Amino acid sequence: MNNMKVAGVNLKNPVILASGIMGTTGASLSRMAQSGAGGIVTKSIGPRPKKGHKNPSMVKLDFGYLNAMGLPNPSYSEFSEELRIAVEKSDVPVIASIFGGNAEEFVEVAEGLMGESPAAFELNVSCPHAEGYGASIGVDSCLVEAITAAVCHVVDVPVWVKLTPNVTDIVSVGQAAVDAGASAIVAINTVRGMAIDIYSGYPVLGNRFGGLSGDAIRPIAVKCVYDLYAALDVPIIGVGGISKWEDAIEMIMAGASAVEVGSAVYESINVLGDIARGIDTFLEDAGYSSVEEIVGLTHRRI
Amino acid sequence: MNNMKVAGVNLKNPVILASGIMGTTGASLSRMAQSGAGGIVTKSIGPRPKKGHKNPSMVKLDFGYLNAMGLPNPSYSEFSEELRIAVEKSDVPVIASIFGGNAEEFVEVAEGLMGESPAAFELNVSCPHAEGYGASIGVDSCLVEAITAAVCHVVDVPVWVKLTPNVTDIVSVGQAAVDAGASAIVAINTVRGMAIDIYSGYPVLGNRFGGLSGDAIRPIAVKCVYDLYAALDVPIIGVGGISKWEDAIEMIMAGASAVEVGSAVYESINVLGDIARGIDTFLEDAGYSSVEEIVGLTHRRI
Amino acid sequence: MIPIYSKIIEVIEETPSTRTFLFDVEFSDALPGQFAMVWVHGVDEVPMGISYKNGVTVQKVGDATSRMFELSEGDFMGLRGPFGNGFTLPSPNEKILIIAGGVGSAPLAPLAEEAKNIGADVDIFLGSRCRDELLFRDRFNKTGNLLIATDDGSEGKCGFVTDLLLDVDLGEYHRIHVCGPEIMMYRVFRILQDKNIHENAEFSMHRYFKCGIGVCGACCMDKLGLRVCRDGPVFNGKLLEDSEFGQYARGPTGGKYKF
Amino acid sequence: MIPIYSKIIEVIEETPSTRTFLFDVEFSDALPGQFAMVWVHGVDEVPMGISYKNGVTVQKVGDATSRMFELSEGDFMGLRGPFGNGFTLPSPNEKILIIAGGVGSAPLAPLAEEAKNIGADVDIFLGSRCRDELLFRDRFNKTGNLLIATDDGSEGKCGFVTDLLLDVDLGEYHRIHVCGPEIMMYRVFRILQDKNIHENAEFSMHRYFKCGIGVCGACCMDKLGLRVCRDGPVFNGKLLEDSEFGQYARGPTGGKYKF
Ligand SMILES: Cc1cc2nc3c(=O)[nH]c(=O)nc-3n(C[C@H](O)[C@H](O)[C@H](O)COP(=O)(O)OP(=O)(O)OC[C@H]3O[C@@H](n4cnc5c(N)ncnc54)[C@H](O)[C@@H]3O)c2cc1C
Ligand SMILES: Cc1cc2nc3c(=O)[nH]c(=O)nc-3n(C[C@H](O)[C@H](O)[C@H](O)COP(=O)(O)OP(=O)(O)OC[C@H]3O[C@@H](n4cnc5c(N)ncnc54)[C@H](O)[C@@H]3O)c2cc1C
Ligand SMILES: Cc1cc2nc3c(=O)[nH]c(=O)nc-3n(C[C@H](O)[C@H](O)[C@H](O)COP(=O)(O)O)c2cc1C
Ligand SMILES: Cc1cc2nc3c(=O)[nH]c(=O)nc-3n(C[C@H](O)[C@H](O)[C@H](O)COP(=O)(O)O)c2cc1C
Ligand code: FES
Ligand code: FES
Repeated sequence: MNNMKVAGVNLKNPVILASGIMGTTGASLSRMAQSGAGGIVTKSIGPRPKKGHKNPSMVKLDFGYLNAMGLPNPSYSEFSEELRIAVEKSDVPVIASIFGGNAEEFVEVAEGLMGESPAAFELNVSCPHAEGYGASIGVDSCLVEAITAAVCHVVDVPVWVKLTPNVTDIVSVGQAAVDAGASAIVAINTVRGMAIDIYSGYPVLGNRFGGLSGDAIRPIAVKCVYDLYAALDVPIIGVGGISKWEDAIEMIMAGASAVEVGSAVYESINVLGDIARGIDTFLEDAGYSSVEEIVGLTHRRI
Repeated sequence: MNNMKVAGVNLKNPVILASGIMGTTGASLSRMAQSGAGGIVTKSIGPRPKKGHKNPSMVKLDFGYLNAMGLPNPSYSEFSEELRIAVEKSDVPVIASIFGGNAEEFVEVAEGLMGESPAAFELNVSCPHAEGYGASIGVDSCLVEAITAAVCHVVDVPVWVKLTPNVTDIVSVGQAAVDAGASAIVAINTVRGMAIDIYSGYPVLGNRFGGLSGDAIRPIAVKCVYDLYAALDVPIIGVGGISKWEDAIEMIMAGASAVEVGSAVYESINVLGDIARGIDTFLEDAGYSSVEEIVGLTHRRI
Repeated sequence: MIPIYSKIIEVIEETPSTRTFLFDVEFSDALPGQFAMVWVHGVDEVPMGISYKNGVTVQKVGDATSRMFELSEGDFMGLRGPFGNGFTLPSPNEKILIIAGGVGSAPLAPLAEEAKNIGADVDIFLGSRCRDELLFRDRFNKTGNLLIATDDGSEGKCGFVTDLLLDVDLGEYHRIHVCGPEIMMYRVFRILQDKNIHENAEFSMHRYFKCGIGVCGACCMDKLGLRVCRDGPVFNGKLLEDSEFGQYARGPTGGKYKF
Repeated sequence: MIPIYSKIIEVIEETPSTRTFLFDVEFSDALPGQFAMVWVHGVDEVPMGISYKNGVTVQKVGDATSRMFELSEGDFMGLRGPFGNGFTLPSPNEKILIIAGGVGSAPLAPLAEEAKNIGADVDIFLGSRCRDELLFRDRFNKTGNLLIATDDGSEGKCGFVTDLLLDVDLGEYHRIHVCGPEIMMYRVFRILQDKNIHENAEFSMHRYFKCGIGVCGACCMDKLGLRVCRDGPVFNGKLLEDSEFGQYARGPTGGKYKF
């Protein structure tokens, strides 16, 4: 697979490690890079150390996964060393995912990590289970616009904005981010969800509810990407329920220029490389010359 | 199982047939009643005949179903005969699901069907793939309030309002319906979704996108029901991904006073009766004396 | 199960109004009488009886079927199936009668072949508008005794296929399998019901299908609420007693129209 | 897989600080060294080595474990597992050494028993603070030659379990299996590394687990990014060369703390 440039980032292939997956340490990130990812996104990093929610923090269901990690992170000041190692030890671009409670905090974190030269920043305004962060912000176009603009103002690398599907109109939130200078929209973060152990009556997650990922959300993500592609002028990065190359192609045809893969790492640590190779084979077999050729293809099948 | 009264309706058991499933004819509805449902909801009926979308209109995925029927219906004037037959031939309550593009149309349909004595009306402000209807209305609390109030004003049976999960804040929409006089909130309708046939590049549904149902959406529905139960003072009817008695118990513990079952009819036409019997056995084995005892139980497990 | 992208490997002009499409995909476990949903990309998806393990035989009647008639070898359609319940297969040495009208031959030709393989004795009554429109005449000829009726008398008996019934002892047959226009099938049904042997007969019904998988209820028949797509399309005559059969059906809106 | 609601059928006070909880649910296919996630409803879910097919042995150290110590027969916890990779099992007639410190005996007692069943020759070095805290002394006694060390000298050698290593020819053992406090394990590692036989040894590591199923990365060790919950918890000494082992670990925030 040839290198490809998406939203200002030179990816080795279109399959990127999603935020929060094997993303806590420089070593784990570079391990994922070596295992075939085209790019890697760090765990979301915030302004202060955060322990996250009590366990159980992730459960596998038959048709997906539920998680509520609660944005555990050691803060940008301690994470910058991990980011440095990830950047040094990986031959693929490293994208720093960051979060905060407001524009100032986002700026503080971005500036704090800027020195380690991430290839881009991904703004997490979409985590569904961290009060005051993530989706609490991402449901409000004005906040998203202000935060995106503030971060774009202080960093000299592309800014990607990752959206939540738990809104009435994801396109308007995406538009706000683009208006404020986002180079790409990443969609989607997990979908708000909950499971209950009927024998004890307790919710299965320590945080009571969390975010649904995996197979279950792919049709939701595909539709979000489809709508965002139709409306926006920046590349869309598709995330949600991708575990096979077929899933990646589906997302790309819906409009994604590249994809991110999260929960499927459960199935195999090498899943990203496997997907990337599968995409190549599909393109070749079907006579397409590049990924770009099929980005948004479904919009042209009418 | 003893009869139970939920939101003004005397159910035979807490497992109700969801709208749009075997709900087109009086005969199919009464067949479902005989197969063990505790109550049955008709296909959503509107003011004028509607053919619905082109096929494929429903596909089974590995982890759920996608459908875009497009609210096909012969209009209330032709459907009233089917409703009459359903009411006559069923020994369980028949709830008439109705839709319209505005309050006037909802009222027209409700008045048109009132003569056949449905046990309640269920207002469909939540179908995700019918432009100008369903979720197009259900994302707007003001419209939901106005429509609910208008229907409550003209009918003398309970009015249930069925919500879409595709909103930023389902609780505020539910609150609007309750403020306007809804006797129960039904949650959820299908979740907006899409699948693509990567070999042809075409979306798999004739309508291009549709609504996700089945297993995939259960965690989403459980969370909606959990939040609605915590906030509202009317019974919640839980729908979404219920195919086994365990799923029904989960929904009830989240806060549902009764459940509706849709896509699982694919697996067996007798699934509703099977679920109802499973609930009974569970209650007995676990030493609970009634369904009521476990409604919202999870809220008390802290 | 999403439709399988299937390549047309051959198009056979069976009669002036019907064509068979053979695909690079097989429904290897399909039983005679089961159907497939055939997706014409960008147009519609419609039910078609499985006439060959890897093919369907189509009469041009509207949007989807017209578009199909524009497709040729190397083009693609989407296929899913097999769906529904097929005909009851005979035991060896049983004697069966197949009554096919028009494109109703599509699911019946595989039945005739399978019945012959099993070692049953097969009689076929085949009807159509005219000689050219006799579908699968050769396939039927190879599997049993073929009697023909045409509306215009261009071959066989002049008249309806039902007229052929008058000359035989229907009580001889272990089972009678019928597919064709509803009016024709209903005539057969009435004849058999009069003799009280409709329980020995199976009818392959057509109704408007939406989901095609037994969930939506669009195809349900009165008064039992039977789903043609899932409980059928093949029904024993007994189940059709006192039903809407031959009287009316429902279209896309769910509204009724009379036959 | 959501946690299985499991009834406590017996609570055994193993030592003043450790209790075994036996459940009505079995991890019948668990291998020695694998762990379970144990959910104390309303409190936390924590990793515990599987010390019996249907049990875990717990040292009281904080919130979840304290709450567990309030539970008794008839109470419930949630269990899921078995997770991770266990110890390499010996072949018959191989000679192995088990080095257990404190609650590190939990995963090693089943290994000793399994090894004995297989027909291997088992030596055990068991260490603890004091005589009363020697965990699974009887289980080990039944499976091989047991040597003991206590910090206070109340039984066996006075000192650390590592001191026992000085008196034996470690090259004799086909494999050495270690579990206990990290400082203790690291001392063993250094001794073996000095003799260049650390490749014959396996260490069962502890790190802070969040997901417990190999996705989140919380438990990863430098420099290879190995997941203790999925690639481990049992690691060959070779993999731990030039790692964070014995130096530092990460807590709930992902921030480092030193040993
Ligand atoms: C179980 C079953 C098996 C069938 N087998 C065959 C076969 O082997 N060969 C064959 O030529 N035809 C068969 N048909 C009929 C075939 O489905 C219709 O001819 C086809 O749907 C017409 O589609 P169209 O878009 O060309 O027509 P349209 O322009 O859409 O409509 C023309 C007429 O076709 C019928 N029709 C259209 N859509 C549907 C639908 N979704 N479901 C049912 N009927 C529909 C209606 O009667 C309609 O009035 C079968 C039907 C059923 C129910
Ligand atoms: C693979 C593995 C196997 C283990 N086997 C056993 C065993 O058999 N018996 C036994 O008594 N203990 C075992 N432990 C340690 C056990 O998990 C901790 O003692 C327990 O988590 C403490 O929980 P707490 O809520 O009581 O303590 P807390 O009050 O939460 O914290 C006290 C300390 O416990 C540890 N801890 C807390 N939560 C976790 C967590 N989620 N993951 C890892 N460590 C945590 C940390 O070191 C923390 O500083 C094992 C740990 C691992 C990783
Ligand atoms: C364990 C776990 C942790 C996650 N942490 C983060 C995070 O820190 N920041 C973020 O933006 N998304 C986070 N996500 C969301 C994923 O990046 C991704 O958007 C989501 O899981 C959907 O993709 P998937 O179906 O491929 O997992 C996390 C997901 C999981 C499963
Ligand atoms: C084929 C089909 C048709 C449906 N039609 C309607 C409808 O007319 N009105 C409505 O309110 N909901 C309709 N629904 C939504 C269901 O009533 C239900 O809310 C949804 O499918 C989730 O439940 P489930 O997972 O049990 O199917 C339909 C669902 C399906 C699958
Ligand atoms: S077409 Fe939907 S049930 Fe038959
Ligand atoms: S605890 Fe999540 S990867 Fe190990």
